[in-house]
Amino acid sequence: MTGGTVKDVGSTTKNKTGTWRSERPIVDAEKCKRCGICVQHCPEPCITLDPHAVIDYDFCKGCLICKAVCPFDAITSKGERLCQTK
Amino acid sequence: MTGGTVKDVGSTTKNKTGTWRSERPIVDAEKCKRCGICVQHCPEPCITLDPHAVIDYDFCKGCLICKAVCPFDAITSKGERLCQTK
Amino acid sequence: MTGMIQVRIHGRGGQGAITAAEVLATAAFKDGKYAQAFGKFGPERRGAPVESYVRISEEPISIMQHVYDPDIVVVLEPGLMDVIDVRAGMKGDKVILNTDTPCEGCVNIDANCIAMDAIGKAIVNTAMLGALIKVTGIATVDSVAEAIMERFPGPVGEKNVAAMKKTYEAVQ
Amino acid sequence: MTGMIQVRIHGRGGQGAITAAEVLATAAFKDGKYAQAFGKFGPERRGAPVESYVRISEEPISIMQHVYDPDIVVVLEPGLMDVIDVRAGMKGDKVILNTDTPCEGCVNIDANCIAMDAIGKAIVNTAMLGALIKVTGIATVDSVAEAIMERFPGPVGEKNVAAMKKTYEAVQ
Amino acid sequence: MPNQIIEGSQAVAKMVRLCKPKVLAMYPITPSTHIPETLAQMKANGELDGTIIRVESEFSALSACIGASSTGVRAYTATSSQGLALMHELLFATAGMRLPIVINVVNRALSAPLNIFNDHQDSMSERDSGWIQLYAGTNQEAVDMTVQAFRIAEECLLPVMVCMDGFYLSHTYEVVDVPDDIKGFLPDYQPEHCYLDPNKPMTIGTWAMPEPYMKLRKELNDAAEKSVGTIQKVHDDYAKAFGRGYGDGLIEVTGEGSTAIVSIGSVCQNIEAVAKEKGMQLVRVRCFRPFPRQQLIGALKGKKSIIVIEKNAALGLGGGAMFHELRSALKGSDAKIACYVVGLGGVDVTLDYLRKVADSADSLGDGEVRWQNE
Amino acid sequence: MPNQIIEGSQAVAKMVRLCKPKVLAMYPITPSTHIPETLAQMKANGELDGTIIRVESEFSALSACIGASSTGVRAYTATSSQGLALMHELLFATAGMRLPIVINVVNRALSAPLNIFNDHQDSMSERDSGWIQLYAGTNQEAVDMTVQAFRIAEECLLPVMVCMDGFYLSHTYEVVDVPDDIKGFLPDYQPEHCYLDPNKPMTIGTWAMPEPYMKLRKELNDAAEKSVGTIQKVHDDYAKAFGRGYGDGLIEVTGEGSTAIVSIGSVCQNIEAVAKEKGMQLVRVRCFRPFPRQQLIGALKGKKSIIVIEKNAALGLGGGAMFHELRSALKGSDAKIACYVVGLGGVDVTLDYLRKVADSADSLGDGEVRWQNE
Amino acid sequence: MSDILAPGHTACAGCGEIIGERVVLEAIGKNVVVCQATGCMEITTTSFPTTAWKVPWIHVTFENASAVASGVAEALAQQGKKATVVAIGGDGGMMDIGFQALSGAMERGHNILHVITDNEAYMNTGIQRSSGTPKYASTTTSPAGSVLPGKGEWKKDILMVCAAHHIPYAATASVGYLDDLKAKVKKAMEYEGPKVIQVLTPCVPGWGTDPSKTVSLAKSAVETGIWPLYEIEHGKVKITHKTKELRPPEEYLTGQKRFKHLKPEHIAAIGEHAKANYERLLSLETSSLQLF
Amino acid sequence: MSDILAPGHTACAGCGEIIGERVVLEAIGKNVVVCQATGCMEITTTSFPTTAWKVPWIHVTFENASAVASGVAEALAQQGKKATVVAIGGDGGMMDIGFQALSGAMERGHNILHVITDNEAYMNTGIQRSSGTPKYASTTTSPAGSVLPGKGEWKKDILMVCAAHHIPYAATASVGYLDDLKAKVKKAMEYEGPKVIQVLTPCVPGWGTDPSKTVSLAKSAVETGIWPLYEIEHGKVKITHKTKELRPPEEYLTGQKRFKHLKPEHIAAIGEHAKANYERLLSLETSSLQLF
Ligand SMILES: Cc1ncc(C[n+]2csc(CCOP(=O)(O)OP(=O)(O)O)c2C)c(N)n1
Ligand SMILES: Cc1ncc(C[n+]2csc(CCOP(=O)(O)OP(=O)(O)O)c2C)c(N)n1
Ligand code: SF4
Ligand code: SF4
Ligand code: SF4
Ligand code: SF4
Ligand code: SF4
Ligand code: SF4
Ligand SMILES: [Mg+2]
Ligand SMILES: [Mg+2]
Repeated sequence: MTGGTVKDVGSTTKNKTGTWRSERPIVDAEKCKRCGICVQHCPEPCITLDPHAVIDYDFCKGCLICKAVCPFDAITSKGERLCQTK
Repeated sequence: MTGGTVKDVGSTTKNKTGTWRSERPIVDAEKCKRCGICVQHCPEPCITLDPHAVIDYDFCKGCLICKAVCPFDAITSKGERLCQTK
Repeated sequence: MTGMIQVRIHGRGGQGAITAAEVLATAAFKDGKYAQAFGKFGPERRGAPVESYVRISEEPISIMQHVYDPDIVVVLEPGLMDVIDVRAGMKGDKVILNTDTPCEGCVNIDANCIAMDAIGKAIVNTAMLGALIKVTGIATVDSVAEAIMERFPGPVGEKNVAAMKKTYEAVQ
Repeated sequence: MTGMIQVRIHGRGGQGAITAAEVLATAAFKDGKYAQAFGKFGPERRGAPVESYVRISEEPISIMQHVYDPDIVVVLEPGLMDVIDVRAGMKGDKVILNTDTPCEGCVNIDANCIAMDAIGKAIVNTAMLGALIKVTGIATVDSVAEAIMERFPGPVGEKNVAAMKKTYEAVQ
Repeated sequence: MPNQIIEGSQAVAKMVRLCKPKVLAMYPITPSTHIPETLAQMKANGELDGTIIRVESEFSALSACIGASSTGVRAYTATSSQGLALMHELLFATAGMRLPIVINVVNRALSAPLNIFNDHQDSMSERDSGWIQLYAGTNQEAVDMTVQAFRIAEECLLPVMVCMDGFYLSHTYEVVDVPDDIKGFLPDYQPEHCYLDPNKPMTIGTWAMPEPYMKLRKELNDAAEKSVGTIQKVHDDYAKAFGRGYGDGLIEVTGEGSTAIVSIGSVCQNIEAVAKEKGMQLVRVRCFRPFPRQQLIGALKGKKSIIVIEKNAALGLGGGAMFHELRSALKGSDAKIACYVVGLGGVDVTLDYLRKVADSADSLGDGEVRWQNE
Repeated sequence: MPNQIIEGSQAVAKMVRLCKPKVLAMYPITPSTHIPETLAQMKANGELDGTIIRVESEFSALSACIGASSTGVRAYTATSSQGLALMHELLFATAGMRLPIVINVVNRALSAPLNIFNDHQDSMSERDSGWIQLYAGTNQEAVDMTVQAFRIAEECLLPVMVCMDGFYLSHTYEVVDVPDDIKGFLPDYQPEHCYLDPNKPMTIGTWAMPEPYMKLRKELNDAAEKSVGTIQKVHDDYAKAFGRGYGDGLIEVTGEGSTAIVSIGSVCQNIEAVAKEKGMQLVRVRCFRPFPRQQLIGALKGKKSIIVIEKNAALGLGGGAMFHELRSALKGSDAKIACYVVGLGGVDVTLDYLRKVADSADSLGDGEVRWQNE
Repeated sequence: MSDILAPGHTACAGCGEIIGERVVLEAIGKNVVVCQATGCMEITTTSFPTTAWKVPWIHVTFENASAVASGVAEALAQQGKKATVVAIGGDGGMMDIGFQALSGAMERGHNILHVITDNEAYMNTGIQRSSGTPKYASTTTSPAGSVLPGKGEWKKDILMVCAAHHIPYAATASVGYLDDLKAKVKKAMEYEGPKVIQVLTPCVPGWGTDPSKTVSLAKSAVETGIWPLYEIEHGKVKITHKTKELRPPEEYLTGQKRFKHLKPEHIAAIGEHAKANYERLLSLETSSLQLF
Repeated sequence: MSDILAPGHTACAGCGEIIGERVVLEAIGKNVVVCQATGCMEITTTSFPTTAWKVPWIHVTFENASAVASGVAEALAQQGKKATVVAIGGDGGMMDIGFQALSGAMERGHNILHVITDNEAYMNTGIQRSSGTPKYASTTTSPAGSVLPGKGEWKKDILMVCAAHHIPYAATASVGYLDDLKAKVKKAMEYEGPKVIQVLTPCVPGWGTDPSKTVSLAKSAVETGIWPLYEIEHGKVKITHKTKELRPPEEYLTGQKRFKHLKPEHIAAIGEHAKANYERLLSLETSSLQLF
């Protein structure tokens, strides 16, 4: 750790940024063609193709880029907290 | 003088760089066509057109650029100190 | 209310927790009090948990430290309850929470819905001030409304004021 | 010769006054002495008057200042006599001058001519060392020759050595 | 009650506008950024006269100020930390050229590791540069100091840093009085030694051989030492005009006691409260350069124990820079002088912690240094 | 008799070659330039292993060294004055990152006005940066220090500046011993904390929140203070191996007397001669950072009068930086401690002048500061 | 999961820059050393004692990524280690304060891939104007106000400036076209010497946009001609994404808070400028002239 | 006597740089403010308490002439004073250490004439390699030796780099062609905004030449195509001094000590490079394409 060096690479996984999320993307396994486009574009990145797109909600911040880029409309979303009056 | 500012502009004329000279350029007043080319090129600058090219030996360092650029071969030179055996 | 009141606001980057603190401080100032508002600044990006603080007092305030022992806590989003110990160090016991699923021991208010109605977006920072002042009386509705209008002149401010007032009324 | 000898060399930027000082110091070192050579450094351009210094001693030298009180002064160009007080601070009285028009009180030597003959250019810095050691005995011809060859290996060095030796012989 | 509630940075920016600098160079760095941002917004709204130059680095920020100041106008910039560090070479040049430039330094720790929070390492490590260094204790003082700085700078022909604590002051929204009008207090700048103007040519920024160099350095040194009087006079004038003063303008002494705490910056707010509780005296250093040696000797005469609390570390020397300078000033004294290095990189220096510091007074040895995180 | 007669810069360059830095970054500035020039000529002749990077500024020079050092190799540069000043921000970063880079600082005055001659303002004003600072008294010592510096740096994980006086040392051609072989003394650098390598990925140069920041600063501070021992040990090892030592490695005391002169750098050669004449003691500071407080206290115990002679001015503080640090260290002592600021911008500090300084000892008051050109 | 970057970093939801940086590094692979300038990418990934990076990575200051990379590249070469050395920074770090370091490294010819992740402002410090900020964009230091309509100058043409250093390869890219970006990175890696890639990376708070729009905006910038995709190989221009008809600038500008204040004349000026620029590039391409 | 510069300065006999600087300033006239970078021109003209300059003149440091000029230009404008503001420095001061200041000033668009007096090395400090040093030239930090033939890189193409900033005017010039130089200065002054002129100014000790040869060398550099005279107006190239047949490079290289060590293959390489460069410029001119 001398001088602020970090050898524990990839250790930000301790930080569960899924708590930041207010919108939740949801993959429709049926529709997913495993093209990987959402994987490439996810800023975190927290999507794996396993076997179809699987989102790690521990980290997903809910930006919904995946939903926007999916060419097969395989991703939908819903608010993490819905407003009951709506 | 505060902060090293100098208001006495052009005051390097106190420094007689003519003492640096080992070759002396000599203008042939007859040949000089007053074209001003030497004046423009003199690094000091220490040539005036008055009426023909006049060199201020107080400052001339003897580079002989004037001699080299004069289109009319109006400038010659000789060593400030000639070697007597030559 | 005597002495100095300390408020801590929990929110997420981008939700306007600091703005809310400043608006509240402005309102208190308008009420003739000394006030101080600031954030627990950090390199936080939108979405990350953030805190802001307000101190209000009849006397000039000369303390320069984070608020470790708030009298009142405001939480702009229920999700934070799981992530942050919002009661940490609390002297008082008033946690004012924006939520649709009431939480034990909190003053629960569904500010999202109110904001959606009044502003058209779930921006609750100013709205929550209505609940706060209703519960604590640390500033008046008028001064908060004025402070909001100063910060957001025009229609945006008006909508925020409306939301704030609604929250004020909605809270018990 | 006992104690420390101090030499000051006057020249112009580009004439090699510092090189001469270093060559002399090297020669003294070869003779088994301690020596120090340095210039009065400045932002001087070619043609501007410059000075260099040499100290030679049987003992280690630990002085760090310009030479203010030289035992010997060497002047690489007669024009400097008009511009500079070459005798300033002198303890000794030996001014060794490169000149074609002898100057009272100096050891006069026309090193230009010697250099023109030997080197083909009027570069007199090493040549003048011949006169210097002849007059003062502070280094031997052989060690100066060796020092010159080390600095300028090959034909250039040989020509300089030749000039130095000629000056050595020419001076009374 | 002061006339407004406002963020510290914005209050300072308002004062800067009143000072009418003709050129403002700006480069963003946390936590100073809100000052240029506020000024930029004023400019966009047609409320600021001066020209803003949005430079590509802090080196160019100060360079542009130097250029502008050399034409004989008021020039200003604000920065923090890495930005100030990048100006290092130019800080010495500015003072050497005797240009009355004013910088708001919003203090922040220096890298590495990178950290954006408050301590004083950035400006403390420029203490040799010939700049006058004023440190604000409150946002009110930051505002007041900023206008004072222009007058001091122009009367002394020395550049001035107005240091204010990052976040603690810059980002705190609080009750502050910003004057409406400072015209009577801050006259127009009448340049005498530097005014680049084709009608009166002069050469600025020469080089010098050893003797003239050392002569100019001596003049600079003398100007720096003499500025003590000007700083006090300007402070007093301001106090008279606006009804706000801070001690004698160089140091501010509050409370009584045989133990004195010497400190600097906004942490003095907390220290004052604790010192009161504990029956100690607080000596707040407002002007760190020139170092108010006489004033400190006077104020600390007869103390049994002195605790210096500072937010910088003189690495390899031990303790903070002020600690040693104070010890040097008080060499003759019998007081026990110890040092606490606190708040580096923004560690909060809380009332609770300061109480412990105060309570430790008796256990401290002369020359002892403790760190807050020890 | 030493083994060669050679210019100081060239002697140092020869030693640098022996130390086998893998990357050498170079930017010219008088009077340091002869060092990189000599190394460049070695490279052109196939006599130097390392890669020379001819950067476009000193900022990039140190940046390149940092990059290289972070891959786990030895990295080196040389600079002076404005060049060192331009590195200021990076000096702090280098120390914070704990990179064992070595710089030869060939000391020169700082602008303005511009001046190319020797004083110590450039490196003295970097005394907070966390670098170890060694100051050579002679060219022989500059050579010896340069190799010691690499070992110290690598054992302490701290960067080291080897300071040598511009012109006085760098441009003096004199008798010096340069070892042929230092292999036994300087082992290969075995990086433990920094080695950018795709096979062992790590992240270097992070940022830190307040608590971790202050923790890393404390570690750095402790490393700087602990380096005292390493510096002495390395010095002693070298003395054993090569037969040349300098006092205890931190300070060197010569002569006897109730008056001591404390100074630093090559001017100590002249001071030593004068001190001998006058029956005074010379305490030469060889290591200025870490500050050898204990050693100085020990050496100066019982002195009646101490004169600090230094080539830097702490503007607005009065006197030089070392003067105040020494006074702080000797706070308890009865000795009268005064300061002479000398040689700024290359003013020659002659034997004659130093005799006057010595003769003034009795007339000096405690805390008094005089300038050579007063 | 990515071999390069772990989640848990603190970039904003929807950050375009971290997409760009990761994709560049994924295209390179693990045999890399990354030299990062200060900026969002540093602050959001390396809070001591954690790091999101899985490849060797160094940050020193804001102004020296390319200079640090110079040292890294030569030190690796000295050790006989072969790895791609990347200098990477934002528009501020590479086009402004670190531009001299970049220019110097290009001039010296080190074998480095220099990457500009261009989000068109200093985002880490809260959206200030950089030389990469587009004309008329409102930032906190070039705000729109009652007398000024945002930034006053056109964006610095950094790609041409870099290409004019006679480097073998320079290209623009966009996180809206990741295949194009990856292909360019691969191409760049084939060249010895300095290479430059400038990637448009939208920023959610900086541009004032919805997080989900990041990628579509990066596409729209290209389609409107405001961000043409092209490369300059050994001095010759080639447009890598041709557009028959440029889309109207509104398509890109509308919905971005930084452009909210624009009047029609500003939008028209932006459109004309983009068109002229695109046509200039087209004509350079058509000429097949070697510019540098 | 010159209105601009007094004699008594300490530049070397035959210094080309001081010719260039004076002629530029004479072409501008007395209504000027000069912002100078550290270098020979500063050191030889302003030893306190004297100055050779007769026009307002400021020097601050080595790296900031153009940034200082930015402040001067805006401050004069604020005061309603109209004068030509010149930022001037050597190849080191403008192309290396002060290049970012220059780039920044160009980007911001200040009305400044930036002049590079290019003697192709750091002369003030004793002839060290700069980015302006020609390939194969021997300098003290890129010396010729038994394994290296002088500098390893081609000269930085600073003019194109500057022109790529989309400035209205950029030109090369030479003290061998003073009329061309003066005409370019006058032309530059007609444009608002940033202008750049790069003047070749031979250096007696730096190049190792006879003082009297300064001007003829500056001509020969042009005639051999090694220093083409051209300008870039609003992005279009024009060669201002055309040469039917380029003279062989030896004519220029021989007699310069810095090139003394060159082998025939080096000379050939220099010749080819010059030719290719000249032809590239010719083709750019012929195309009349707007490059930037
Ligand atoms: C010398 C210096 N000046 C200023 C800063 C403050 N600073 C850090 S990052 C940054 C902006 C980064 O902008 P950019 O390079 O565009 O990257 P982004 O944050 O947009 O990704 C600034 C101004 C600094 N760290 N160092
Ligand atoms: C920061 C900094 N680094 C280095 C120097 C030393 N220095 C002064 S002038 C100079 C070279 C100038 O070269 P150039 O700009 O080409 O001008 P020239 O002397 O050739 O006219 C150098 C390296 C300095 N003054 N400041
Ligand atoms: S983009 Fe859509 S189809 Fe492709 S992998 Fe993702 S979810 Fe599946
Ligand atoms: S919403 Fe955003 S963060 Fe979550 S999986 Fe989709 S792209 Fe990734
Ligand atoms: S010789 Fe040189 S200095 Fe003398 S007049 Fe001729 S050009 Fe001028
Ligand atoms: S160049 Fe020749 S002809 Fe022309 S003015 Fe000079 S001396 Fe006369
Ligand atoms: S501010 Fe912009 S660039 Fe920075 S993390 Fe957020 S989205 Fe990314
Ligand atoms: S070194 Fe060269 S540029 Fe400098 S004064 Fe001499 S000739 Fe001119
Ligand atoms: Mg950016
Ligand atoms: Mg040059």
